[in-house]
Amino acid sequence: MSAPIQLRPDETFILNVGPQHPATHGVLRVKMQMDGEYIVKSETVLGYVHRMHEKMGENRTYAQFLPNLSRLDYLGALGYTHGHVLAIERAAGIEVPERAEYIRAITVELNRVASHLFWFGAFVMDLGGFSPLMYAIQDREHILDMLEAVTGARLTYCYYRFGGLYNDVDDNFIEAAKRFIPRMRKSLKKYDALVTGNIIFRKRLEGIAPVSAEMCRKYGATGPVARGSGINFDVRKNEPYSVYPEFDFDIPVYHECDSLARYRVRMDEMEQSLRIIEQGLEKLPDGPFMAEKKPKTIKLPVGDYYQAVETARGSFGIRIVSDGDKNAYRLKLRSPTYSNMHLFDEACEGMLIMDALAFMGSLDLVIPEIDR
Amino acid sequence: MSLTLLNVIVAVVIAIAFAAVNAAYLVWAERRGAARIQRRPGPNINGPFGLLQPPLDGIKLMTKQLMIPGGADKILFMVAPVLAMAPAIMSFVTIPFSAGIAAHNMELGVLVIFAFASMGAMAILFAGWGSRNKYSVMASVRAVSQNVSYEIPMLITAITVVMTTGSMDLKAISMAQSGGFWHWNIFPSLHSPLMPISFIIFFICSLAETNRAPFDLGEAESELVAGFHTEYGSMGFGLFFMGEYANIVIGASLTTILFLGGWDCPFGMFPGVWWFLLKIYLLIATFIWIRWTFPRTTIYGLLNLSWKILIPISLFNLLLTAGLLKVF
Amino acid sequence: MGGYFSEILYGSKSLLVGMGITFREFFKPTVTVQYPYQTIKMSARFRGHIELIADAEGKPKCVVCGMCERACPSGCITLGSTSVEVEVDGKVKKKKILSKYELDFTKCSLCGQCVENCNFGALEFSKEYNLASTRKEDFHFNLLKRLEERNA
Amino acid sequence: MILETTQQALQALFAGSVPADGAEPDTPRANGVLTRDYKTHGYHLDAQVDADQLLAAVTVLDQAEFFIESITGVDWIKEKQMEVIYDFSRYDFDACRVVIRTRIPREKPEVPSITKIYAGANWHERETHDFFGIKFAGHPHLVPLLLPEDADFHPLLKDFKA
Repeated sequence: MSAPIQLRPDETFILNVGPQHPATHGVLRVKMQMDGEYIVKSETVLGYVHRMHEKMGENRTYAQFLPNLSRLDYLGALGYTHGHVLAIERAAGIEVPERAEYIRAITVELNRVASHLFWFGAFVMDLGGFSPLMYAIQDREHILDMLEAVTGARLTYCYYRFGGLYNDVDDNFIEAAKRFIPRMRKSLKKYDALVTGNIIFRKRLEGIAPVSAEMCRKYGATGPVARGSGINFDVRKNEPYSVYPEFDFDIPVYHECDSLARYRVRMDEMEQSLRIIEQGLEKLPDGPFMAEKKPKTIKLPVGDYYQAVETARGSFGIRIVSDGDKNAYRLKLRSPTYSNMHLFDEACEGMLIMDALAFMGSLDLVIPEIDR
Repeated sequence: MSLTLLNVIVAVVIAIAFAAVNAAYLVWAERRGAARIQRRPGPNINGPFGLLQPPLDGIKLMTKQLMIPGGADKILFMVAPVLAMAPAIMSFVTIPFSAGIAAHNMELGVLVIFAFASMGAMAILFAGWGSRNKYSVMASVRAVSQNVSYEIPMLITAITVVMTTGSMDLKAISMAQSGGFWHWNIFPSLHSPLMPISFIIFFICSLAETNRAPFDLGEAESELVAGFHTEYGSMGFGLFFMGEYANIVIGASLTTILFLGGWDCPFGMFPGVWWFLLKIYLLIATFIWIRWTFPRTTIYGLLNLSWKILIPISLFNLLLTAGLLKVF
Repeated sequence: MGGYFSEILYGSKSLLVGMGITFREFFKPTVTVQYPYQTIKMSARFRGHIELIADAEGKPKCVVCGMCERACPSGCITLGSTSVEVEVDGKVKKKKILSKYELDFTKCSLCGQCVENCNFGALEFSKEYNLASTRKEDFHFNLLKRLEERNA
Repeated sequence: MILETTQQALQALFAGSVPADGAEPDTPRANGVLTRDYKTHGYHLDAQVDADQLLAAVTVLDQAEFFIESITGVDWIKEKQMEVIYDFSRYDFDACRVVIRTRIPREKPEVPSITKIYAGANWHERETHDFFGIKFAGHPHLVPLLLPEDADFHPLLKDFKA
């Protein structure tokens, strides 16, 4: 619980971790009351990169809001745009051609691998190992090159459109993706030997920062954080959307509840994403990439609509309250890291600062996404 | 009298020059090595292979303003960087580079180096306390407890070597190992069959004593910002940096003398200073290689390693060696 | 006790495995691009800032319909037009001609809505990506002027 | 399965009559539980409750092991009302998304805080307070979260002018 912290005469002191701190990956600030190296209490202070995307959603038309979504989570942007277009398509009843959905699934999964790769590197760097970051970035670079050739951007993609895609994929992309999969599998083996097996790494994470399943539920944690606590929850399986029911993939779940479990979930997820990409490339149907019947200006019928998607960080939800106009009456973005980060304050009490910062790394924070 | 004084001055100047050049170019080597491991070129713009980078960095550091944070303990803040560099240079005085090259050979060389090495912890403590920064204080407390707990196994292993040689004179220890690599202390002998393990313990301890990764808890840049030198800029930071690398050279030299036969050639031919330098730079390359491979340990993991693994094993080794020396 | 030694053994082995990997990486070629000295070619679909497309006569294809201006989420496009009288099939008609096309690149989020909404194919993405300046005025592009410069 | 039991449990809160299932209600609609078409709306159950029934409704969901997705507000300026929307879901393959909404007068927007039941509601409620000025009675630390510490404006109100 985050009650205000006051200086107390009990030999504790306040440590400001952030807003500029190497471990907070952006501008997050955590006020920690410390007893030596132990954390007595912590309070997270948010809002340093708050940009009020929700208000922009009310002022812009649905199509104009598209570029905003990719500014939420710059590492896994496609997942968020996917949520938005699915919500609009659901509400407006637009049929999406199958090819478009397959390409969406392939690109989202590629983006998920890219996001996890960067998290992997940054996480190991939080623990003091620098080289894995560089290896991860090298692999991620291949993905970004592929996505750039298709979408025209490297991070802040604006690729999906209501009813389809901005552009079709070409054979070069398919070839490159096919070449990428075995290369990535080889890299995953390397990471396993270099990092996962490393005794120092394991000692730092095993049994550290337990987050119980009950705590996840109370805070609404989703994604790898919940799956590391033994909760079998993935929106792709629980509420299948897009073409995910067509794919054969598993949801990695670990029951140890510690930082290592969260790490392993993400590492296993990369392999599962590769499986999805592989199947998607195989099954990719021919056809149009854009719906033929589509209103010129999107206006949603009165009512409210919710769409959840599984992004790299967890379940992202978008709630659109429409009054029938061409822009939303209210647009709520439910960002997964917001809930995941929330449990940090309670979970880190009594922890050593170095474990707490490793724990923070294992939550996979992207601050613009928390602050929106 | 005046000749001795001149001797001392020349020796100190050479030691300082050696330490400074080594420190500067080890930074370059570290950056190039790290870059190669990470498949990038590293510093390559200034001069051939970026060889002009260290002097340019030095000029940059020296032209920067020396900032003292408000409320800092000025004396401690200023003394700490000097204290980090000075003992490292002093230690060079007693290291024999070859049979003839030593600034001043002492009978108790091992003891002198350990005495100076323990002053390094003081520099970190002063820096952390003096700069009035919570991160710095935490880092310095960590670094001191680390140095204290790693000096013990390091000393015990050094004593094991001293016992088998029967001398604390670094030159004598080196001489005792001459005549081919099978004479070196790293290989098990009749008197101390656990010598390879001693070598590994000593190597780990010298990593920890010099605050190198994976034991760089005093810096711990992802947790404690930059640790004890968070508040230092300009040449104050430069001195800490040079001190760290000078300490690495000392650690590598000591390991070479105690375990790898000093200036002895592995095949019993052409002993000389080149062999000594080759050995210490190989050891330093291993230091760099290790740093860019592993993540950092935790403070309790580090203390556990020392108290639960290194100290018992090195004590056992000491007792075994003592017993075998008595028997044979 | 057995656990104690097996952990030491396992730990040492894992450390050696890791060092083996970095050792192998050491001898592999570098993969970086030396940026200011080398540059890479942007892919065909790269979305840079927008540029006007010229017709056969070198005049902009733009007919000043204002679709791009309205579609832009950030309002960074300003159009200006003058009307001239032209003779088409013997009749005198009024026609709008583009007199000003300003792009405020400081606000642009490179979403490409303008290009997509253009029904006349008058806009394209530039492949330029080395855009850097210390003054924000440098990013108020006059696209008409840029088109003339390209034509020249 | 869970859909029916939750619906019954929530229904029990309303002693009175309930509008017919699936019918699009007139605005403002009466309190009660509706099932929604998941395909178009994206959630299954939609319960509108009074502000003083809120804690009871949330307790029902807590006992059914729902997790909290989000809390948000809507400013219905024409009706002079504020709406607080609570989203809940379950870690289950039997998907069931429940929306609980409560309407409060715009002049005095106050609802009880559910932080005692769901600790994770803390930030969501603070955020809603930031954006709409809705007071959550019983919240332990209702200060601006995403807005600056001294913010006294509520940007998502429809009459907010920057």
